[in-house]
Amino acid sequence: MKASGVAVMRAPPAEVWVALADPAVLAAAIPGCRHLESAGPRAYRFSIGAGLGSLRGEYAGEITVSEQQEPASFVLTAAGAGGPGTVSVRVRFRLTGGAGGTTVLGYDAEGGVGGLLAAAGERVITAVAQRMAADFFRAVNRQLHAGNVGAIIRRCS
Amino acid sequence: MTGEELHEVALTVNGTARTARVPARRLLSDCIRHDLGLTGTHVGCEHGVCGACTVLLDGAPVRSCLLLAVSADGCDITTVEGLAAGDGTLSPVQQAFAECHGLQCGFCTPGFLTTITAGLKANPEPDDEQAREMVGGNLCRCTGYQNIVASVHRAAELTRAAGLAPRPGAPA
Amino acid sequence: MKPSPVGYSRPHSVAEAVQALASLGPEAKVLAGGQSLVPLMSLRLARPEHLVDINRLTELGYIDISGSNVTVGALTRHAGLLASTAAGRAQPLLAHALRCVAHPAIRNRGTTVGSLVHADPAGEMPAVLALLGGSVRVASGRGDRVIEAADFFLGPLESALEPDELAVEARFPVLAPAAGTGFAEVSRRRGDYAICGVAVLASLTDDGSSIRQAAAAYLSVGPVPVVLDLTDAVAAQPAGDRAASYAGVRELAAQHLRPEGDIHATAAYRRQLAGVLTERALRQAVAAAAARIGGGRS
Amino acid sequence: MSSLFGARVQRVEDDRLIRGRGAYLDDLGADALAAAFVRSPYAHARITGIDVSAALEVEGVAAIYTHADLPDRLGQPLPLLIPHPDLTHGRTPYPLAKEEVNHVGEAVAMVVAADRYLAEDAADLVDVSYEELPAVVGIEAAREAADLVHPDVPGNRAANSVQEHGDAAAVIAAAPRRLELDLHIERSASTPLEGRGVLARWDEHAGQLRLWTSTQTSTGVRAAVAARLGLALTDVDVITPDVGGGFGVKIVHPWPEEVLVPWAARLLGRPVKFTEDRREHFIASAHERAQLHHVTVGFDDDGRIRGLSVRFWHDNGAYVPYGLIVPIVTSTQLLGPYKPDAYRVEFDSLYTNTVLVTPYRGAGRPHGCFVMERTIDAIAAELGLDRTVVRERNFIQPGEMPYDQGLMFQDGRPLSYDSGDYPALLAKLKQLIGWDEFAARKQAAAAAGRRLGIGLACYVEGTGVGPYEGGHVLVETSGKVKVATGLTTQGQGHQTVLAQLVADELGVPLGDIEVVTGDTRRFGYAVGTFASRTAVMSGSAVTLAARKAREKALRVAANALEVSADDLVIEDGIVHVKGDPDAGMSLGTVAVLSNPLRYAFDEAAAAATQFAGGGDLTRPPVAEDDEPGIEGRAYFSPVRSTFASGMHAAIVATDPDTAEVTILRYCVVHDCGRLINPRIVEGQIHGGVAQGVAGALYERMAYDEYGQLQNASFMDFLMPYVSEVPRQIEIDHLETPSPLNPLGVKGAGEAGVIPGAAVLAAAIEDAEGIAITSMPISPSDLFELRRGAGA
Repeated sequence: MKASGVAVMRAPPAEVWVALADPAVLAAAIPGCRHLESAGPRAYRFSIGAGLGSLRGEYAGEITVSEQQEPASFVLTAAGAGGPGTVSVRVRFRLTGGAGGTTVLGYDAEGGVGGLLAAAGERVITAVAQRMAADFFRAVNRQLHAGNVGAIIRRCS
Repeated sequence: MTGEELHEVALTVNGTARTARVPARRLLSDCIRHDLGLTGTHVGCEHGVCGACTVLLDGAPVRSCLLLAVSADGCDITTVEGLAAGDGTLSPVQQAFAECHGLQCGFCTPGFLTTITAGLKANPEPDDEQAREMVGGNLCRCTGYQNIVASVHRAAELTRAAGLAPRPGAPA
Repeated sequence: MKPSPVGYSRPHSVAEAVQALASLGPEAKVLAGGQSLVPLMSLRLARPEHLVDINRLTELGYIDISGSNVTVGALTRHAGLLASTAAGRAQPLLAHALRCVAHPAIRNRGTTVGSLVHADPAGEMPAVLALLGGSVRVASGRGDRVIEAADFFLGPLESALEPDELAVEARFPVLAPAAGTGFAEVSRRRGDYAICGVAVLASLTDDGSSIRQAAAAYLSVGPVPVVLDLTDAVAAQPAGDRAASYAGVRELAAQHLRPEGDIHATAAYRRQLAGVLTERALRQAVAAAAARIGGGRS
Repeated sequence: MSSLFGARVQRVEDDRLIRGRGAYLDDLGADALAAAFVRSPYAHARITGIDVSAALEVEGVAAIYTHADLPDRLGQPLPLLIPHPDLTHGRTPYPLAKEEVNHVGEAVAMVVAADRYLAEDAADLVDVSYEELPAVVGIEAAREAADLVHPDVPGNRAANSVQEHGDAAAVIAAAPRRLELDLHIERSASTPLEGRGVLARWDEHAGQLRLWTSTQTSTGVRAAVAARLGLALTDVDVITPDVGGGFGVKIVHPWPEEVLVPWAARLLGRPVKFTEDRREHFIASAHERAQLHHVTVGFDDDGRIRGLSVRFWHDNGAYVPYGLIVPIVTSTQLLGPYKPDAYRVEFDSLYTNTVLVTPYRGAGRPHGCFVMERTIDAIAAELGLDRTVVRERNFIQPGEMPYDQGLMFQDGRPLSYDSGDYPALLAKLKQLIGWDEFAARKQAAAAAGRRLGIGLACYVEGTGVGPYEGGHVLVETSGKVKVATGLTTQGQGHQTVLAQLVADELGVPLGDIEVVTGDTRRFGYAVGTFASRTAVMSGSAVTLAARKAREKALRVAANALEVSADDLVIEDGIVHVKGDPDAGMSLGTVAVLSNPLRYAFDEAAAAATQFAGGGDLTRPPVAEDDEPGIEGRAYFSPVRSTFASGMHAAIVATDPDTAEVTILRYCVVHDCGRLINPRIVEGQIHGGVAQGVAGALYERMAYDEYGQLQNASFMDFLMPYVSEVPRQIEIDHLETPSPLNPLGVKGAGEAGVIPGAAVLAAAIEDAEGIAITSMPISPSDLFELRRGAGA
C-alpha cells in the first residue's frame, strides 16, 4: 500500500521541523491519539483510536524518527497493533521552503495492515490512511497557527 | 465477561411457527442452522458474497448471513427444507437440478434453489440472459454454472407444465 | 467470523430512535439494511457497542414523488426503489444506478439511504446524490436538518451525520424536461464494487439540437464522489449527431481526476476508464434527453 | 438388462442434497463445544509471550491451549507426508506455533468454548506479543535469500531437483534455431465453498475416538491421528460426511485442527468441533500455482523441437507437508503430447512467509501446460507457421504408444504414456472451433473495430495414480447390494458411477445398490481422492469385487438349482437359467442360502436353517475353502498411471478502450478412455474449465511485501460468478481405452482446468499482438501491457 501527497504548512521549514519533532504537537495532530510518550531518543510510544465510520479500532505501538537531515527530510516509522489487526507505515517527509514563509511538506507513505484489517480490502484501508494523513496535516497547521510553535521553540531551548 | 442479554425471536419457518432466544449478534444463518436445527441452509463466506445462505424472507431472497436474527423477528422465512411439497414431491426447481446435473458437491445448492424459486415466481419465462441474471449473485465452485442455467430453464418448463405458473398480474 | 457482543434496541418511531441514539452515545450504530454493517461486524472490523434497529419504522418505507424531488424514506430498500416505475420516470438515473448495486438479494434488504450514510466512495448511490445535487434530511433530539449532497460526504465511509442523528430521507431532484441521464461502470465481476463508474446528467437546448450543459459524478476515483462539470467540453456539440466527437470529455476527465491504484487496477487504468466511461455515459444521457424531447413533441 | 456403462445416468446422490438433507461437517455435532484459533497477524515473527488470562475470563470458555500445553507427540512438527531424496530441507509446521510464526494465519493458540461466538470473543483477548522478523514474500525475494524463512535452510531452498533425458544443452546448441522465454504463473487456491472442518467424539468407556472430518482421505487422517494421540488404528474411526468441495486442499493431512480437536475432545470429555471460516480458509489452509520459469528451446526450420531446457522456481510457502508433488508434476507433465529429442528440467522449491502450497486441481499441470504451449506458440510466431501445424509436427504418434518420456513421474514410476491419439484430438478441435475459418472472421471484426483472437492448448494428464484402492461388495438377504470403497468423495458423483459398474457386474437395478465412501468403519484400507484416480482405482476395485460376489452367487445358486453355474445369468436381481426366467431365485435368497444358519429370523432365513433339509450331510455346512455370505473384496493396484489427454481452444474479444476480455467461444476435446457416465464427465469438465478461466482472468493471491494477503475475502478474491464463465462450453470426446485397467478408463476430474491459462493467454496474444507471458491477466494488466507496447 502506497500513498503520496503534498501539504502546505503555514510556517517556514525550521518551525515545521521543530513542530514535527515535538510529542505535544504530534499528540495533538495524530488523529485519534489518546496517548503519546517518549520512548528513548526519537522514539515514542502511542495509543490511538483510529478508523472511519463503522470501521474503528484501538491501536498501541511505537513511532520512531530516523534519517534526519534537518530541516530538509526525515523518515517516520510507525508500527502498531490492535483488535482489528496490525498497522505498519513508513513515511518519508520532505520539507522545502514555499512562498510567503510557508513550507511545502511532501510525503511518501508506504505501509501495510495485517490481521483482520487486511481482509477489509485495500480499497478501504488506503482511503482511511489518506483521510488520516489529511487530518494530521490540517491539525499540525492549526498547531502552527495557534502560535504553539513559539511555545515549542521555547521549550526546546 | 458477563452473560449477554437474550432476545426472544419469533419466526414462521417453512410455514411453522418457531421461536428462539438469541443474543442480538446472532446471525440469522446461525439461528436457522444451530438454534432451529435447519442445517440445509449453508454458510460459505459470512460476508454476503457467495449466496449459499440465501433464504426467502417474506418471499424475497436475502443473505441470511447478512441479517441479525433479532432483526428478522416476526418474519416469514423459507429455507431449502421448505421447497418440496408436504408429501415430499420435489418442487420444479429441485427436480430440474436433479435432471440437469445442476449440482455436484451440493454445498451452494440450497442458495441457488431458494433464489431460483423466487426468481421464477417473479419471471416464469426467463430468456437465457434473465436466467443467468437470476443466479448471478450465487457462487458455485463445482459446476461452472452450465447445468445450473440449464436447470433454471428446465424448472420454468416443469412449472409451466404443472400449471404452477402464477396468472399474469397475480402477486409474485 | 462472528460479530462481537452488541446491545440492541428496536424503536417503533423516529422519536424513539433519535432518543435512543442520543442516550446511547457515539458507539451506537443505526441498523437499517445492514448489508454493509453486518459483514464488517462479522469480520470484527466494526464493533459497535449498540445497534438501533430501524427496521420497524415502517413509516420510513416511502417513495414520494412530488414536485421537484423523488424523496426516499430511510427504510426503502434498493429493490423497492428500483421497482418503482414512477420513481424511474421522474429520475431515470436512480434505476440505471440501482441495477449496478451488488446483486438482487443484497438490494432486497439494503436501503438506499443506508448506502448514502455508509458513504462508500465505491458506492453508486452517493455518486447519484452528488451529481443530482440532492440532499439528506436527518433527525435528532436537536431537531431536523437538511444536509446538501455537497456537504454530506466528508470522506471514505464518513458522512456528515452526527452520532446522535438519524438519516430519515434522501431527496433526489427529478429530471428536467430537456435533460437525460446515463450511467456506466466497469467492475471485475458483475455486481462487484466498480473499479470506476460514471453517472452523467446532460441537458439540451430547447429545440434539442445541441447540448446545453453536462456534468458527471464518479465513483471509486476519490475519497468521496467526484463531480465534474463537462459543459465546457460539450457545450454546443450537436446532440442528434451520432458521430459527434466527445473526445473533449475524455481529456477533461483525465485532467481533473486523480484516482489511486489498488490490487485490482492501476491509477492509469482507472483514469483511462474514467475517460471512456464518461463518454459512454454522456452518449446515453444525450440520447435519452433527445428522446424525451422527441417524445414530448410527438 | 442393458449395460449402464456409458449411460447418462441421473445421480443417486442428489435427492438428499436438493432437499437440504445433506450432512456436511458443520451440520453435525449440535452438542459439541466450538474451537476457534488465535492466528498470527504477522508473516514472520518470534513469539515473545502469550497471556491467556483475560481470555479465560470469558464466560463459556472451556479451555485455551498453546504449544506449551501439547504433550510430547503432539508437540512435534506435523509429518512430512511425501518424502523425496531431493527434498533435503523439508520443514513442516507445529500444530500450534512453538517459538516462531512463518505466515499470517499460522495457529498460535486454540480456544474451546460453548459456541463459536464466545470462542472468538476469547480468541480476541489472547494477548500474544511478537517480535516481527523480515518477511520473505515472492519467488524473487526467496531466491535472493537476503532474509531466510527458516534460519537453518540456506537460500530458502527446500529442494533442488533435476531430470534429463538426452543431452539437452548440446542438442539445443546444435539446433538451427533457438528461443528463450520467461513465463510466470501467480497464486490461486482450491477455495471449495465449504472450508475445512473436524468434529471429534471421545468414548471414555471404550477408549475410542470417532472423528468426522471434511477430508479427501479418511484413512490418511486416521493413521495420522492415531499416531499423534497414541491410539490403535482399531480405536479410531474416521468418517467423511458430505464434503462441500475439495479440489486438492483437503488431501493435506493431518491439518493442525485434525489432531488438536480430537486431543481436546479426549481431554475435556466433551465433543469438540472446528468449522473453518472463509477468512481462515484463505490464510490458514493452502494455496497453489506460483512459479517462475525460464525456457530455452532449440528447434529446426519446420518447428520440430530438438532440445528443451526448463529452469523453474516453485514457491512452496512456509512449509512443505506435501513434499515436491506440484513441481514434480510440472516438470514431467510439461511435455504434454510432444517428444523433444532431449529434455532437461531443473527446479528449486523455495520457502516464503506465505500460506503453504499443496496441490490444487491440476496440481502443477496448468503451469507446465502454460510453459510448453507458450513455447510452441513462440516457435510458430518465430517461423510464421500456423500454431496447429507446429503442434502436429511435434506430436507423439498413436503408433508410438506406449511412449516412454524417459523421466520419473510423481508416483516414482516411469513417465510412460499408455495410449492416446493426439492428431485425432487436434483434428476434432479444429473442426469444433472452426480454426481454419477464423482468420476471415477476425479480419471482418477488425474492419468493424473489434479485436478478436483465437488460441489453443494441448495437455496430457497422468491419472489414476497408485499405489492402490480397494472395494467391498456385499449382497444382503434383502437382495440389496452394499458397496464400500475407502477413498472419499467431494461431489464428483462417485456413488453413481461406482453403482453403475456394480449394477452391470451383478445384474441388479441401480436403485438396489448403496455405495459408501470414506468411512473407515466400512473399508479400512485406502489412499485417497486426488490425481483423478477414483474411476480408475476404486472403479476397477469394486468391479473386481463385484465379479467375486457374482461368482459366489452363481455357485451357490447352481447348487440350489442343481444346474451348472455356466448356465446361469443374473438379470434384474434374479439368478436364473439362461433363457428360462422361471427357473431361478432372487439374489436375496441366494444370500440366505450362502449363510448356513442355526436360527431363523424370518421366512427366508428358515430355508437356511439346519433342519430345512437339503445339502450334502457328508460335508461340512461351510467348506474349508469357503466362507458364508455373498460378498467380494478386491484391490486394484496398477503398474503405473494411465495418461488422459485433451485440447482446448477459445475465441476472445478484447475491448480496445477498457481492455476487458470476453470469451466468445470455448471448445474442449477430451480423451479419458472409456466414459462410464458422460453426463458426469462433462460436469467435471465444466467445473474445471470455470476454474481454468478463473485462474487465467480473475483469481490471484495479492500478497503485499509484508506477507499480508490483501484479498482474503470473496469480495476481493474474484471467484467467478455465472457472468464470468463462458456462456457455453462446447465438448467433444475421443475414447482411446487404457490397457492398464479392466475398465479401459482414465481420470477426468482435473482435465478441465489444465489448459485454461495457456489457451486464454494465446487467444489474448492473438487479439492484441502483444506477448502474454504472465498469468492471470486482468484488464488493468492488459491496459498496462498496451501502454508498454505503445499500443
